[in-house]
Amino acid sequence: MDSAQEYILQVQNLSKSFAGVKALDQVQLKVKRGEVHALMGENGAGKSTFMKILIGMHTADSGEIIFEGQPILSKHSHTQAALKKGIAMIHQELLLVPQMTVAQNLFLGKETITWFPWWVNDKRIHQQATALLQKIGLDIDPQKKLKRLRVAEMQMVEIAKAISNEAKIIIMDEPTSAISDKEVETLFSIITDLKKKGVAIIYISHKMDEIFTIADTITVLRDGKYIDTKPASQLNSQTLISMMVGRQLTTVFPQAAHTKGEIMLSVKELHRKHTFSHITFDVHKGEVLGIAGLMGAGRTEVARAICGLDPVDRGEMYVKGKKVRIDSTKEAFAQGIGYVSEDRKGVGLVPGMSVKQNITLASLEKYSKGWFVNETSESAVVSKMIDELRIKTAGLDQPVKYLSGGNQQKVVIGKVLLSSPDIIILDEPTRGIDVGAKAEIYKLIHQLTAKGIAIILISSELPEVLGLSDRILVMAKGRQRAIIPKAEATQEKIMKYAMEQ
Amino acid sequence: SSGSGGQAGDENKIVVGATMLSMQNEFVVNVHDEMEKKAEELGVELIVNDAQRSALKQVEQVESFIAQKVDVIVLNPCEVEASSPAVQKALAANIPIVNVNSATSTTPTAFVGSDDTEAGRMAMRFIAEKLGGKGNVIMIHGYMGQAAQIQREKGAKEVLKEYPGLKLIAEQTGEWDRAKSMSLMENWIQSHGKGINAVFAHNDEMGMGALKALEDAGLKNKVIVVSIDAIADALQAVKSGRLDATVFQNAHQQGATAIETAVKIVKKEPYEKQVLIPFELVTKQNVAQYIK
Amino acid sequence: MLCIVLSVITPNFLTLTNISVIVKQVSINALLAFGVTFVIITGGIDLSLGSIVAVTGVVAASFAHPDTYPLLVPLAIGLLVGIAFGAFNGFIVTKAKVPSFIVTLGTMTIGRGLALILSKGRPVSNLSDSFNFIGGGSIAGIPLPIILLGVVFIICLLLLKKTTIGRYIYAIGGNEQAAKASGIDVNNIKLFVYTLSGALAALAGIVLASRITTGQPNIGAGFELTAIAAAVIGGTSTSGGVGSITGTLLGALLIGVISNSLDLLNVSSYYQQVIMGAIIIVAVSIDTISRKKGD
Amino acid sequence: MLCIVLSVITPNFLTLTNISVIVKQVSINALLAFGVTFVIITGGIDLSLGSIVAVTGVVAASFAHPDTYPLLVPLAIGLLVGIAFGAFNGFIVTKAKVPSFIVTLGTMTIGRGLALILSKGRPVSNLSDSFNFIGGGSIAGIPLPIILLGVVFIICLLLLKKTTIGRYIYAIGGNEQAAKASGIDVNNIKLFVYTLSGALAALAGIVLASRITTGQPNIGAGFELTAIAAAVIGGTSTSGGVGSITGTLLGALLIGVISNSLDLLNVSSYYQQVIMGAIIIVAVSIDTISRKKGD
Ligand SMILES: Nc1ncnc2c1ncn2[C@@H]1O[C@H](COP(=O)(O)OP(=O)(O)OP(=O)(O)O)[C@@H](O)[C@H]1O
Ligand SMILES: Nc1ncnc2c1ncn2[C@@H]1O[C@H](COP(=O)(O)OP(=O)(O)OP(=O)(O)O)[C@@H](O)[C@H]1O
Ligand SMILES: [Mg+2]
Ligand SMILES: [Mg+2]
Repeated sequence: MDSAQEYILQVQNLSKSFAGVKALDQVQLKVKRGEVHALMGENGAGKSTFMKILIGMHTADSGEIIFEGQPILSKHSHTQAALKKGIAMIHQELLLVPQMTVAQNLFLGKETITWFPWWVNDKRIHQQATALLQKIGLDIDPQKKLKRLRVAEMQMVEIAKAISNEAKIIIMDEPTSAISDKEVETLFSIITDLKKKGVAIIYISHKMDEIFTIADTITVLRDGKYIDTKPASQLNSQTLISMMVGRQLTTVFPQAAHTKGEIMLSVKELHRKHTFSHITFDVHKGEVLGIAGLMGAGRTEVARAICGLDPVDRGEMYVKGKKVRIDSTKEAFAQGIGYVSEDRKGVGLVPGMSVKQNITLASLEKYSKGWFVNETSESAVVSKMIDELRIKTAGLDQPVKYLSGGNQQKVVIGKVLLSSPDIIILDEPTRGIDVGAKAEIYKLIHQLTAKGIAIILISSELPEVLGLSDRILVMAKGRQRAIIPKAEATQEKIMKYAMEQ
Repeated sequence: SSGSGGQAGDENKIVVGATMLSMQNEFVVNVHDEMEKKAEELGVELIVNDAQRSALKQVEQVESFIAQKVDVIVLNPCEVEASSPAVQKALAANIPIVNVNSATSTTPTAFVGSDDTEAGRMAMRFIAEKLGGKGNVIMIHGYMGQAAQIQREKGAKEVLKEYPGLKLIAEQTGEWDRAKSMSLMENWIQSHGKGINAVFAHNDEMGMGALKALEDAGLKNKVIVVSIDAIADALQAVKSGRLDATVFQNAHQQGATAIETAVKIVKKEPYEKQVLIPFELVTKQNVAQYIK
Repeated sequence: MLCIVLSVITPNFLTLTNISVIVKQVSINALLAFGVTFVIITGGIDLSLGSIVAVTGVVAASFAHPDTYPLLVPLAIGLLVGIAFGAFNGFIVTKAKVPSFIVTLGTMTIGRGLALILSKGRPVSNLSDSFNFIGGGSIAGIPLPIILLGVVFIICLLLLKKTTIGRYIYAIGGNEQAAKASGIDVNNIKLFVYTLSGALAALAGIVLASRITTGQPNIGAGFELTAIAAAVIGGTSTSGGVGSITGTLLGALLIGVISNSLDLLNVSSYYQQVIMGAIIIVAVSIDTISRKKGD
Repeated sequence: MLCIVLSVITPNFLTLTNISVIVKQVSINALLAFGVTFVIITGGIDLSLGSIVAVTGVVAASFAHPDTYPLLVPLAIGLLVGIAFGAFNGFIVTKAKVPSFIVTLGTMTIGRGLALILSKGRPVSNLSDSFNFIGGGSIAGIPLPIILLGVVFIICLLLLKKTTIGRYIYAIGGNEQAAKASGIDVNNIKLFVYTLSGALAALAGIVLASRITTGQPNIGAGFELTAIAAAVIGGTSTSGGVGSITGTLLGALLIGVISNSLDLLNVSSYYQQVIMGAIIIVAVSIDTISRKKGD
């Protein structure tokens, strides 16, 4: 018999629909004190929606939530109440205030009260923030404005913020999607500490290895429905995946031999003050050039500069042997360079626009006659793209902001593909993408290279870089350290260069 | 009841449509009140629209009156030129139209009002006489481009020309507004200091503002302040000797005569095509008769 | 929703002449509101509309005295002035990255000053009949301003809904960074949008001057707020990315119908203001709440 | 940056009395601008300020005739009226989720109508000396409005920079979702902010009525734009999350100094407007560009 004592959280028959679309259908969940409970499911399975109901950001249509033996009303938004009760959450979409400092963000809503009600003591907050950052081994100036941070650092701040709540249960919705192995280790040691203190963790991730490292119990959702809950020890990667997708799924990195062609893009001595210098490489037709490095190595900055999103101070670029100057994304597109940003919310998508409109945004001129958009051909090509990428959406006209994170990522990729580039820069293309979709994107990369497209792949997942790239460029501290051919590349070798001072 | 006019209701009841320059202007409100009183007395229905200083709105309101088929229109024009289409349209639709208070370039069926140029002359002549034809004068204008501002300026400048000893050292618009003109005066006190001998403001609101600024600076006893309209506040100020003079514009007579004339026209009785109601200078000597 | 409000209020006043009067009255505000809708969708604002109306009116009128220039001259020059103002707004917004609120507040003041300087503070009158025909004439019984409004409405509608430019306008307002990253020339589109707004304001200014047969230097103060109100009542979001021309037209009609009805009902202008304010708040509240329920 | 512009323009006019005149003239606008700064930082806007000034002025004046009520009565009632207006704005914004632009545009119209109804369109004059002392009197040679401005400035400064409420105001404007997720009662803070803005507008209304010794129902039109301009010139971002009380004070001073200087130089009011508009655009452009370089 399950005793209420043992379970800190019990959820029964929870349902939720958005404008007629059922996101959650009678799901259940039981979380014990001090356990790491993984919540698994494909993109759009309803994981984030579920968690947002727990934290009071969404209201459930029906169902029961019992926290520490007490029912929680899910009728109203009650984030404040949830936080007070001891539920904290790391949000998938980073929920931080860009204009405020790291310290102010960390203690937002729980500023220590001093001699006078409402009075904030920034000195104290600063000290507490320093201590907190130190505790989790994060080297960030607490007085830095949040918007000045890298995405990965923001994610760490979000983690630190949730931990500082002294919560009894912490929901972690894809906490590692933007951070590299080093920070993941830090996070895991924090989780171990928390477990010892009896804190329960609900852990969501699409990274299988993480799940089997950290999870005690696994609950699987599929299409908004509860599938099963099992101890992690009874599952392996294969069985878990088949529970999630409802079918067998194999081959992670399809092995196809790339035929290397002419040089598509050549970068010589690219330099940008304070961000990177001496970047020199070629990418060939049909080749995947991986770029590896630790968080903050400057990979994203190099990509942004090549695509004309940021200016460069020095250096030359050649596209198919012709010297080019790229000052804007428009020119980059004109030169056949497409960019899939790591920051899909900030740079990748127009949230309020439909799936269709987002997908054609970079290539609209192709689907228009004169000034007028030809909506028939537009819809046709978008439908095809949705099928190809298996984007889960209620329709072409669904605003992308209502898509799950992974499906949003696919929309960004679809947009760049439609602009039919010769060179594609993929910056963390599989961030937040489920295993099935990941396999599809890997397949897609191979299809693209087979068509003769050159690909630059930036990824923080080393197996991914190793598995997909023909050559791997390693960056550290804004400098290019090595270019390693696939045959010679190993994890250790890459890490050695990546850690170089 | 829907107010849609002449065809509804009592067959014999005359319907008058009136559009007023701005019901935020005390003088216009006074004219309006008198019109209402007179309309009630004569047993006619009066529909009043507020043009809120917009000539466009005024034209639209007249169009609306025409559509409603009112018997006669009373127009308190916003602008000399811009309100003219209103007059043209009414005449074209065979609806008589009476201008009250100020003129339009198109001649209406009848006009009831006063000559603003005369008010400007009167005020400036008072200053000239008080100063013995010599001294530095400041003029605070109304909202630029409006008939009252243009004509009051014109009258005042005519008089200034007669007295070469009077020097206009500064002029600026106070937009009919007390606070604005008070700030203006404060600034002029900074730049001209004791060099100011007299102030002519195009209306009492601005006159009172200038007066307050002068008093605050302790200069009032050295400067003559004159303005136009004879609003209650200004009359009190004249009585207590703070304001030197104001020019009485007879709102009551204007409003009443406008309605009377309109009704006469509808009843096909003889009427005067132009009724000019004279301005009267109000000083401490005669102020008592203007205070109600 | 707004349609319902409109039709509830309207029936009593639905005589044919009155509809034509209302639409004619609405036309100036609608022209301005169309322009500012584009600007607001990109996430900006245009406060200079009222002043542009005044300047173009004055300038056009100065060239429209009888027996001087052919009709085309005042029209072309008036439009050019509006375009110049709009382009200036767009230029400063895109190049100096000054918030549009400040830039257009600046040009609002500058425009008013210029209108007064050019006209020496006096209305410019004595205009040719052909010029006065634009705002006052009819073709086949339909007043010219209404025809003009219809044409501009359709053009704006198509431009926003059916063209690439329209798509880009939404994208910029929805997420400027993403628009830039998609290769959209954000600055050019913004420049276009402010210029269009200026051009439509010029058109409104010309129609207005013609309608009141004068170029008035001090007309148009506050027009920008009514125009923005029409757009926002019609569902355009001041945070950008959302809005439609049809919505804006309905918004302008709502405002026009309310003020016309209140005038017809002979409501004192003081109470009119209270009622007008209350209706706007209530209408948009109901609209917002019902839309949320549909979600 | 703004400081430099100010000191370049000012030297000729830096007599002690003139400074005092300028600050006194600026005080009304600054009070309004402080309030609207809070609102803008949360990402909203308040257009009702000018009307609140008029209503509170009229209401306070009605209770301030000599030998009727003690001074406290008009002050308290005036403030209450402003607070009621502000709270109403906040209530509709938070409960009906209507854009603040529309809500406050509505209350702007309602407020103006009420001011006219309550005063029957006529200025309320004949006020007690003690009431008139608020806007006209001095203590130790310093005009009372300046003292008041100083006190309010310090309170607002502390409130925004040093209290949790201020912190939450920034958070809401910066990322409302994040604020909500941090357990901040977003609605309550917004309600507070609009109420504060209303209260400060009431204060400004009382000071103004006292300064001109009348409650004017038609005063204050356009005040909201000048107040918003002061805030935005002072660095407050209309998209929320950014702004400061000191910046707003400097913005208000800049506007005040320019208009004072132009008056002193006896520049024609037409050219004044052109120059004022140009200076604002240029000042903010330089400010923006130099700030970007500093990045
Ligand atoms: N606010 C919303 N309005 C409409 N539909 C929504 C909304 N939020 C989520 N959905 C839909 O609900 C479903 C579940 O989304 P959710 O974000 O919970 O998925 P997820 O499991 O977290 O996916 P991912 O792994 O990609 O993050 C999706 O189909 C999504 O489109
Ligand atoms: N000083 C800064 N000001 C503004 N934005 C910055 C700054 N520093 C970094 N960023 C933002 O952070 C992003 C790059 O950070 P990121 O950590 O991704 O770099 P990276 O070297 O590619 O690291 P990673 O290995 O995590 O990809 C860019 O999108 C950039 O906009
Ligand atoms: Mg999710
Ligand atoms: Mg990166």
